[in-house]
Amino acid sequence: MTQSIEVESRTHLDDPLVIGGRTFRSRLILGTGKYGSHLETVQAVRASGAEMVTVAVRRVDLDATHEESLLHHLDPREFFLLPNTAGCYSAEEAIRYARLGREAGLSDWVKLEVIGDEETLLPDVEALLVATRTLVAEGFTVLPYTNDDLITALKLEDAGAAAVMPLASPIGSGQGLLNALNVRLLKSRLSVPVVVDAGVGTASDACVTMEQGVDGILMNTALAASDRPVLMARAMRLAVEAGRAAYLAGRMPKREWAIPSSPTAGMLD
Amino acid sequence: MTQSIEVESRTHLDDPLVIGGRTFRSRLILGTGKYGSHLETVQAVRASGAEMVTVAVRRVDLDATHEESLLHHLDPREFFLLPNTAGCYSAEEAIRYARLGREAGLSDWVKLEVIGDEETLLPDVEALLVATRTLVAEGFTVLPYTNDDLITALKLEDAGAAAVMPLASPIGSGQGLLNALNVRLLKSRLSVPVVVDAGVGTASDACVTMEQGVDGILMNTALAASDRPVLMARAMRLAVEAGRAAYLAGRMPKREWAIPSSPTAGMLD
Amino acid sequence: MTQSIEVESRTHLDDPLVIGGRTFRSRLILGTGKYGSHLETVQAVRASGAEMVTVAVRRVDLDATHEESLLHHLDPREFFLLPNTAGCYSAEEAIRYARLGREAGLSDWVKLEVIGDEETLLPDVEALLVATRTLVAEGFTVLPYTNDDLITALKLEDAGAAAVMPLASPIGSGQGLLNALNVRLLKSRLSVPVVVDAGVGTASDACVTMEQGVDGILMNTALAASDRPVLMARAMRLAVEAGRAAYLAGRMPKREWAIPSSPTAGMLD
Amino acid sequence: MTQSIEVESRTHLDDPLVIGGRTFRSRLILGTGKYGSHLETVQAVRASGAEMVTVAVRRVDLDATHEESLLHHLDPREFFLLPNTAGCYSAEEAIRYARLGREAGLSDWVKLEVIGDEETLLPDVEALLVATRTLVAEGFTVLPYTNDDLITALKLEDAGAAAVMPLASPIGSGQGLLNALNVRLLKSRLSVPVVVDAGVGTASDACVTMEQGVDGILMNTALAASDRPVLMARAMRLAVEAGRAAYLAGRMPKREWAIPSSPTAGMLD
Amino acid sequence: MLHIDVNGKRHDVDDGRTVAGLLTDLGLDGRLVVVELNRQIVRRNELAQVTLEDGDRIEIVHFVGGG
Amino acid sequence: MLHIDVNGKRHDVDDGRTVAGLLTDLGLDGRLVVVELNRQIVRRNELAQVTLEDGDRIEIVHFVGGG
Amino acid sequence: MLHIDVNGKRHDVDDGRTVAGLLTDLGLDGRLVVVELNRQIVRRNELAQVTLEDGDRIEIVHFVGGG
Amino acid sequence: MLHIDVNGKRHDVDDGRTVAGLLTDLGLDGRLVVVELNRQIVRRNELAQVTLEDGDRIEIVHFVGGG
Repeated sequence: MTQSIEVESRTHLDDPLVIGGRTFRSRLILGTGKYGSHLETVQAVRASGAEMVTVAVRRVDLDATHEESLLHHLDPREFFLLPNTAGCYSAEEAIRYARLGREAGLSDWVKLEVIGDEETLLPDVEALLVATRTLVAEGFTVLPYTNDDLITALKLEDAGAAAVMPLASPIGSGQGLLNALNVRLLKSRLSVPVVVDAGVGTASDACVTMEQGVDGILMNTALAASDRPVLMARAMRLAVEAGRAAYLAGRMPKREWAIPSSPTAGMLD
Repeated sequence: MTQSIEVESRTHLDDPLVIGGRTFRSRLILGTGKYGSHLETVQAVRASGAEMVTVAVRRVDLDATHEESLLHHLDPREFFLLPNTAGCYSAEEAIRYARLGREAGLSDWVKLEVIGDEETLLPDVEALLVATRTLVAEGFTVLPYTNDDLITALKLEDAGAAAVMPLASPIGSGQGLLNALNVRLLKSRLSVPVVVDAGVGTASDACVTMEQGVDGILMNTALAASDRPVLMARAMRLAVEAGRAAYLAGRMPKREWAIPSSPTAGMLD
Repeated sequence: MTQSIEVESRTHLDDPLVIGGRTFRSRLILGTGKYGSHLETVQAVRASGAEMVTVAVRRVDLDATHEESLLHHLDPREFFLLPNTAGCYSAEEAIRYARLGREAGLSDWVKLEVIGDEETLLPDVEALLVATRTLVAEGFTVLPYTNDDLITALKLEDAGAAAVMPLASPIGSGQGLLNALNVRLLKSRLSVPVVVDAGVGTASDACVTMEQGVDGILMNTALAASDRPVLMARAMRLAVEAGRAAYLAGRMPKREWAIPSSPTAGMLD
Repeated sequence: MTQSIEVESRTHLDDPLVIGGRTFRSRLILGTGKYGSHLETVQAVRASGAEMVTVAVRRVDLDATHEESLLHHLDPREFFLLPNTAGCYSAEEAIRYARLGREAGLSDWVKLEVIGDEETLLPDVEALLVATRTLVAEGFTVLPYTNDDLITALKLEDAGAAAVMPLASPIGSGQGLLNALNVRLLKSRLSVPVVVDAGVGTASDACVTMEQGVDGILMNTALAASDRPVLMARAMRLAVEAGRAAYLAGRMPKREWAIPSSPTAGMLD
Repeated sequence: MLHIDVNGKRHDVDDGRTVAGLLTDLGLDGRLVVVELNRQIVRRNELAQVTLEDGDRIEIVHFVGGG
Repeated sequence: MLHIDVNGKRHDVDDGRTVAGLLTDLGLDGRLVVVELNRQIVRRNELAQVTLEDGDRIEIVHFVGGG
Repeated sequence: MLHIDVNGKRHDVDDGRTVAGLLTDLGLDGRLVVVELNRQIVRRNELAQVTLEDGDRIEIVHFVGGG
Repeated sequence: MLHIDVNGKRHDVDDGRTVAGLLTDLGLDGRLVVVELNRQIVRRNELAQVTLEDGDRIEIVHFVGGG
């Protein structure tokens, strides 16, 4: 009896993440690049609890006789695959990749990247807006990777983006959330979900990012470049849940001075 | 079959926390002060997964006709109760409270506090060393609350402390881990467990503290002064586990520039 | 003799700041808004050592019979006046204000602001690029206020901006340099001067900003909203010079452990 | 006329630093170890504006036929020399060095160090208190190097220390001010001057340290291990003055959102 | 009598009044302000040539403190 | 009648009353409290042996929530 | 014999070969790849209808791990 | 001949040599150094009075750069 009540109250702790009409219980989205093997990829995804994973669209390697397909390991019936346009440097190129990804027949979703610079992999927000508008008009569910600029984020929302995905810090840098104020700003002003994408380096980065109130986090290198990716995947699952719960619970106020935890009354003479 | 293998591998992820010969699966220790009710205290303790909780020694209030005992709610067979010497301002006073706590018959453990200043509740480390030596000689298992000074910590270890418990920031301040370097220093030089005690304000504070490699965290106000203590307790349980797992997994290196997560080869012409 | 050599070496410590062919000895640029009086404005400007100050273009208040002109206090022969387009929310509006400012006959320079949002005063970088291109084509020396996005900064440079002026944090927020990495990135990739504009709150913010290697800082509220603006102006002059000198001197490496400053040899028996 | 008034107002901006009855115009104290040469030492001291410099007491090297005395370069009539007890690991040893330093006949001042650990050079505060009490009783003016613990600082003051000198971070580490809260705490509770000693790495560290309200800073490695020590010395002079002025001026409040610097009224139709 | 708009407010001036004349009426120094007539800037050396017409919209601006 | 001090307050008990008896008078469960008599702890198994004397100072403590 | 370009490399196929036939030749599963012919996507249900012509530029892509 | 220890090294001096004499032998300026004899400081004005004895342990120190 107590058990069932507790289970019920647990399910009411938080609403699920809804993007583009699709519901996700996990607020963690995983990239699948740079793991040691397909097996490690899948183990990490499983340990992370992620339901949505990103994939890239690339040429089949015709010289590799028996290249095993990623889809043999990441069953699209178990995981929701989100094709990205990583490596695209113009709106046209990104649109081309998005269309190819959709043609695979899994969904009309795309993680839209239009990169502006090879060294930093920062987005070209002008081109990103152009590509977002085109793809939304073509019926895509567009999740654009962008920087942490509020004005661009508002325009992406206006352009029909299903979520806005600002970076925490550059892709693969592991610098963590460099500008928490900007991310809070975005969250406070957007109606669509805000998913922080890129830059998270370790569990506390994920935790502090979720504490800003954002709806989810997308990460890849923090797991793949960890010494033990599967264990780090588990750490990230816990950290995202921890940060979300702490956000919902409402933290204590910070104070400059101390306040005792034990009663000051009742001391002996 | 897979299930049992997974369970086994999980148990091998980490060694349990051992203090004074006693083993704890949870690395989170909870204070029990300042909750709204005994019921909330117990719910928070349960949600946190803590096995050890601190209690204070205070006069029975003879005017309260039916003061319900804390022990009715926190069954000593379920939780390991750790009496503290909170509110004591001299070695003598702390020793007196420690002896009274032991007389309750639950154990010979004491969370030893010797406060040096009412405003900041910072420890008087000279007196703390004196009290530690005395209590160790009397057979106590002493867990001293101290500041983040390595030299004092080494002396406490020499004096026979079963663990050393440096603060993250002042008691009840919620400022988080102000000096991560000092805590790493302590951990790298001590043989006994290092449990960070006081100052954690929210889940990411707990997570980042565990990522320094320490053995555990003791907290109270972060839960009790949260808007929803039981939910924050859950957040803290997850955060401590997340930080521990991330520490064990080994984080990716930080870089100033970006590294792509998707392959750079295989792009279309 | 030594004296003259030392003087000479001092003058070689640093090159002056050159923007749009104009040379400035001071790397501090001051806004002139929100001071208590014209007199305080001028005293603060003098104490800051700034040679360039920004001014806004606004309607003459026809109801104020004897409104004293700012130019009576800030002699354009002593200070280089930089008209801004503050308060403009479109490229067209900003261009209109820029033209009015130029018509005053002091110079063809403009601090170009195209604001994207009233609450945060963050720039609309799409419109900013449009306005920059137009004004550069009209012969203006354009100093655009922008966010800390490298890609936008590179496009502004391509568009002919004479300097690029990224924010440290929102205008008037006093949050300091929130994303030092981004500012270092901009500096490392741009050929035109990088002047951090907006967000500096106190002297250490200015100092740490200059230590990133940027060419100058533009500030206003940090002085005007200080308790003692003229003294804060002096603090800012010193802080900008200190940060610049430290950048040029090259800081010591950070280490986790200690290294003695006094010889370890020569101790007594 | 204006000139003289301004000069007068400048001198009233701040009171001089007074320690042990001695007045210093500069709030920067310099260590003299680890420079490339005696000449560089003196040039750096001159560029820093420091009036007080520390020196160590060491055996004369009898094998070095013509070892030039440091005092030939640092004239005690120009600079106030403060002997230290660096390298001492017990109260007895520190007291022995302090007496030797006094016997040189320059003053009865001592920068008292009692080191507790070779790797971190952190102070042994128990022994430091013992040595302070002894040396104060012998008539010394004692400036103890200590950690950032308030309780120890209060005891040092009670013991008669002429100033209390907490570290910012370990000696020679260049980590900057790791725990600003503790340093503010010390300053708010002590009557004797608080001089932050050790750990400052670059100009902004010095600036932000002074902004906490402390009375001065003692540094060495930040200059000696800079690429250009004399230029860094100048940076530090400016940074200390900047931080002091900003502290006295009173910084603007921080805000999460923006406030325009230019008038919102008077915009065109 | 002409009805014009100056800085957003209705203003009446005599027929044939020039922009320079308007500034004089308003007690403004033509060297310290810039004038826009129906969204076009009036160059300073043309202030005395341009005559106002009914319905003209005038903006007179100057520099104020700003950041 | 004895005048003793219990937890800082004056308290009167009959002559020959033991500490255990005092606890009973106060409605306290001896297994949940610890008693100090004149700064010396009274072991639980001695509560019924120790008789109170005039001027005794008694402290009766228990565990409460604390951090 | 036709000379076509597949994923950036010269490839020879027989006259009249369809895209589906090409995939078979290459040992690829048409359900796991997407084909672009001269910059136009070939829908999966048309793979067997479209015949290749000399000089055609073919891109055959699939999903790989990416972030 | 006396065998003494100066700054940790064996040193031989003539019988009856004073500390001041030793400093002269070593080419040191008595105003720039401080001397400890068997753990006792020798005041500067006593340097010429104190004669050395066999087995004496001398420390001669001065100021060097330090932080």
